[in-house]
Amino acid sequence: MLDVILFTFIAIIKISIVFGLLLLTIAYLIWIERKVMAHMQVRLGPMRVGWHGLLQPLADGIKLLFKEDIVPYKASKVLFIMAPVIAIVPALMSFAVIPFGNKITISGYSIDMVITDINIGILFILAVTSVGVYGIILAGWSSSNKYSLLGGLRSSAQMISYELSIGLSLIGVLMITQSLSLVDIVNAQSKWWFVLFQPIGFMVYAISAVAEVNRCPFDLPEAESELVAGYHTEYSSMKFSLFFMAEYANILTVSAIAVTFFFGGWRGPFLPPVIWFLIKMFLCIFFFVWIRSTYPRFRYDQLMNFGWKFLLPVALANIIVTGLVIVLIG
Amino acid sequence: MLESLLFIIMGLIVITCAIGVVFQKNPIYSAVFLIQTMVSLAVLYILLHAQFVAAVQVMVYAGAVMVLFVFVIMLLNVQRADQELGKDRLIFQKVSAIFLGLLLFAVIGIVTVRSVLQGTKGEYTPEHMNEIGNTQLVGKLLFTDYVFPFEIASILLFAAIIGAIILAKKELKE
Amino acid sequence: MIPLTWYLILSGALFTIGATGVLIRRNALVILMCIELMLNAVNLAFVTFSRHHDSMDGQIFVFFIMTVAAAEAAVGLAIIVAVFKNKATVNVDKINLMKW
Amino acid sequence: MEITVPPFDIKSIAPIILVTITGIVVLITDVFLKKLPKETLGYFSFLAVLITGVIISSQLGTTVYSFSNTFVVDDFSIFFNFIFLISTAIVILMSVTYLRQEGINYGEYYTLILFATVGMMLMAGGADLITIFLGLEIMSISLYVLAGFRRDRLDSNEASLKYFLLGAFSTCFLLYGIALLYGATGTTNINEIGTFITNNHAYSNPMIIMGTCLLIIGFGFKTASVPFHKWAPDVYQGAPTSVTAFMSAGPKAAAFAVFLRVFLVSLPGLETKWSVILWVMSVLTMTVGNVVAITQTNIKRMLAYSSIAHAGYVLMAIVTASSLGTASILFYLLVYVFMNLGAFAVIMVLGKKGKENLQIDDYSGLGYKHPVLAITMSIFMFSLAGIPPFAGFMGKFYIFSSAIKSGYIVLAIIGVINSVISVYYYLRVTVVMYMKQPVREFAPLSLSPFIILALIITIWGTIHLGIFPSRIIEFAQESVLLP
Repeated sequence: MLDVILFTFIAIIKISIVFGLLLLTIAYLIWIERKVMAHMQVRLGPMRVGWHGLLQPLADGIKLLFKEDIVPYKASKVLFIMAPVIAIVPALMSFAVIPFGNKITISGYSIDMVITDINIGILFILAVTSVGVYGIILAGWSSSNKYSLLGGLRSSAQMISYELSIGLSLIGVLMITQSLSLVDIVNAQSKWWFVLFQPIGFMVYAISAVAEVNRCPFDLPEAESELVAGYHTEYSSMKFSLFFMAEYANILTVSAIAVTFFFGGWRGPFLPPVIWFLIKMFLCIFFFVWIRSTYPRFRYDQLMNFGWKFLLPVALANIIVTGLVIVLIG
Repeated sequence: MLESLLFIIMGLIVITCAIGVVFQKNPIYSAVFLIQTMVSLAVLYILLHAQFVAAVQVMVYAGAVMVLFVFVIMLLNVQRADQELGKDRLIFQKVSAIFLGLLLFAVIGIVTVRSVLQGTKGEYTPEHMNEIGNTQLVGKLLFTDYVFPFEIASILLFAAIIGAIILAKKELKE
Repeated sequence: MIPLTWYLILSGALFTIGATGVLIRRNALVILMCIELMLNAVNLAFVTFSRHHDSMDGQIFVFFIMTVAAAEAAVGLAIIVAVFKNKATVNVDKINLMKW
Repeated sequence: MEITVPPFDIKSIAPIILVTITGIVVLITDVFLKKLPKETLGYFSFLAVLITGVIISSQLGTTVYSFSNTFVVDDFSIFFNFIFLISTAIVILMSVTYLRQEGINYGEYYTLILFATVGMMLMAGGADLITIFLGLEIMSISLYVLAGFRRDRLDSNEASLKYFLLGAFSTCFLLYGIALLYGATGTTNINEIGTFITNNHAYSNPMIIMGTCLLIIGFGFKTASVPFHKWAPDVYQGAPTSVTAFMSAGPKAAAFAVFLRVFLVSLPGLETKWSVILWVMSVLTMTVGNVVAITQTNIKRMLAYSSIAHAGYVLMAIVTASSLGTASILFYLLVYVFMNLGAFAVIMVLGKKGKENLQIDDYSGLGYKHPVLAITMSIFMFSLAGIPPFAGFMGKFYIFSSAIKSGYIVLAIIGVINSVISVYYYLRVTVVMYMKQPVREFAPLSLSPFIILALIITIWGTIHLGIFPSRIIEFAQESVLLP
């Protein structure tokens, strides 16, 4: 009985710590992005609120919270309100299976640094994130605004197309580890990072991950010049910020997966595992921001052609080659 | 205990949402209800120790098939003009259909309750399955005992792709 | 542990609701959704039986049913789109060039 | 976890592989060689089907279970494979001109026809309900698309939509039936289901009975048996004529192949139960098909009802559940392929772009203008009506005699009465052709070497099987499934 209570207690603690940190990180991600982009463009970025604008996310959050919450007259209310929730919940949920560090032992009780280690780990993430599409597509539809609708359609088409490449690019790693559990995958990288064995897989993953989270240069769903703000044109106040948070939570998720699958997860010398994990993850996020401030936007047909006619075949070829090599080496 | 509670909650959600699919006027609401039904079913699959099926259920049904539905509903943008017409004529049909449905349910219910589930017990008990891993088992079977159906399924998908393209493509050139 | 019969009854109810929906709805898209509902009921029955027999065959069958459901949905939606292009309706009562 | 890869018995599935690859090659050639006339694709598919026939005949006399008992090659499946390949070959010959004339000359047509054939072959050779189900779906999905192949025509769209919605609906029932059988027996292998039921005396297990009923619904739909026939007339009328011809021959035979295999191998113990249901269905199917066919004015619709009626005769032979009955079904389905495809070939010869001449009255005076064609049509109509010396008569004769031998006298009498009713509407076509004055010009006919070859083959089949049936009957009797 005591075990059960302890287990539940620890689970709740783990969930609240991860959840709290996640929200905090998301808030500061925006700050980081603004700062990094500013410096890349030889600007300063937010400077006024706090030291180097460190309190800027807080100020933004308070501002959004107190803004007027507008629901368009012609919108279908229920879906309009539900959409942001559908967008953010899956984005946060996928962190449940990502390992942040090795086992630690506190007073004789060992705790995994992962909320739950299930044997279908990566399938869980793929399944959960695939539901996130509905947030966007329903937001686009329920606003009864043509820009929103177009944005929603575009983004869902894009996300479905690139989801295939994401899934296929990870299969190479799964073939090597023969396990879907993320903990096992990290453990399998104690010697070599899988990015060395799976360079093509990583490239495909990196490109499709950028597309999957609708980031520049694949940010067509919210292309300002064509679609105002895409699916969240009609959203304001907290609902808008939920979409914003969902987007950044997704960036965190794909970065965490990249780290877990290709860069050895929390493994690294000298520093504590969690720190290593965070360092690797922030390097990935830096990469995202870097791309955003460097590349122009794709055209829509180019985007689709690239996804279906280039990335998908490459990902498939990667699987075949990986399989052949595994068979040959035995 | 927890399991029973989860089953009851999910079962109620499944039934409610399924009824919602049938009785919602707007197809998009039907679609949303259907998605909810499918996700709740995935939870039931986990209760039944079928983790792989649960994940695929969410990924394929909720994540791919239903997106396609929502997509088409939006593309066609079926409006009020297409509301179901001829209410008077349909009343009889609706009543009889619901009656038939209840009859079917009664028959299925009686059959399931009256049947003694027998049959040979296989080797894959939940304990054994957890040892190997549900996904690994599915994979193993797909490439050994069921390799032939697995390969045929690719023909099926290929035929479906060709068919969908040929029917929905904009212009076909001679 | 819940008796497996409950799952079967749930599956039967789901199947019945789907079948009723096919009969009373006139929107081709909703009919297709009701058919998906029925397929889901079948899947639930298969997984339940697979659990009962401690065999994997049922789960494998579910895997194939999902494949078929996806293929059917793709073809069915393509057909509906083709009909809509010509007739601008998805109401099966209005698609009545030939008598049913 | 140990994984031992099972042996790949390529030889047993060689015909399926060949047809599949041909379908893919046709598709790819169509994309990359745009200048190639589409007729070449049809010719190529025809050739591949012939080669497949040769490969299949080399498999004769063997019974091989392969791929962990999911697939079987035995004489039963080989006989059905011949039926499918013959019908596919004839349909390909018929389609070549028709497609160009209707402006739907795409290479995908041949691919889908070939894939549908693959599906049928899988149905006939499936030894596991999974294989049978997948084969059924491959066939059905190809047919849904083929029915809607004239995308710009509303009637074709409509046929496709109706076929699809009702087909998918019936598939759900079939699947639920399979699920219940699996639940009751714990296996999806049809042999093991049969063994389980016999060993455990599970004849009155409600789950098995319910499963059987649901299977009957599912298969009844695919064979267009009353009361699950409502889709057939609309789909036959709306689909392109070549596709209608195809649907009435191969897929129907395939559905009966599955019907026979599942009911005779898996569920022979429940014969007393299902034969009653099938008895009623058989009578209803024959009667409704024949009576409604009388009132039809559209020849495609009339042939649709006639094909429903013919399904009734076949069901009669299933009811007997005897080896003689099975042999008569095999023979009858082969005969039906020849005479029905022949009738459709004549219809297609008379059709032109935009004016397909599908009303029966359009045929008035054909006997004076084109006597050869009129005689051809008459042969097929006589054969369908079951008038000697044509093959249709022999087919019906064997079915009725098997029913009588098994003691189903009433059923046989109802069958004969129905047969007499059917003479009326078949002969009406002949009467219109010879007794009425021509109301229009027939020329030009849509003739081509391909369709003439198709006509010759079908006439030969109809006459040859009517006069010299003994060899094929023997072959059919060797191919029956029963132990």
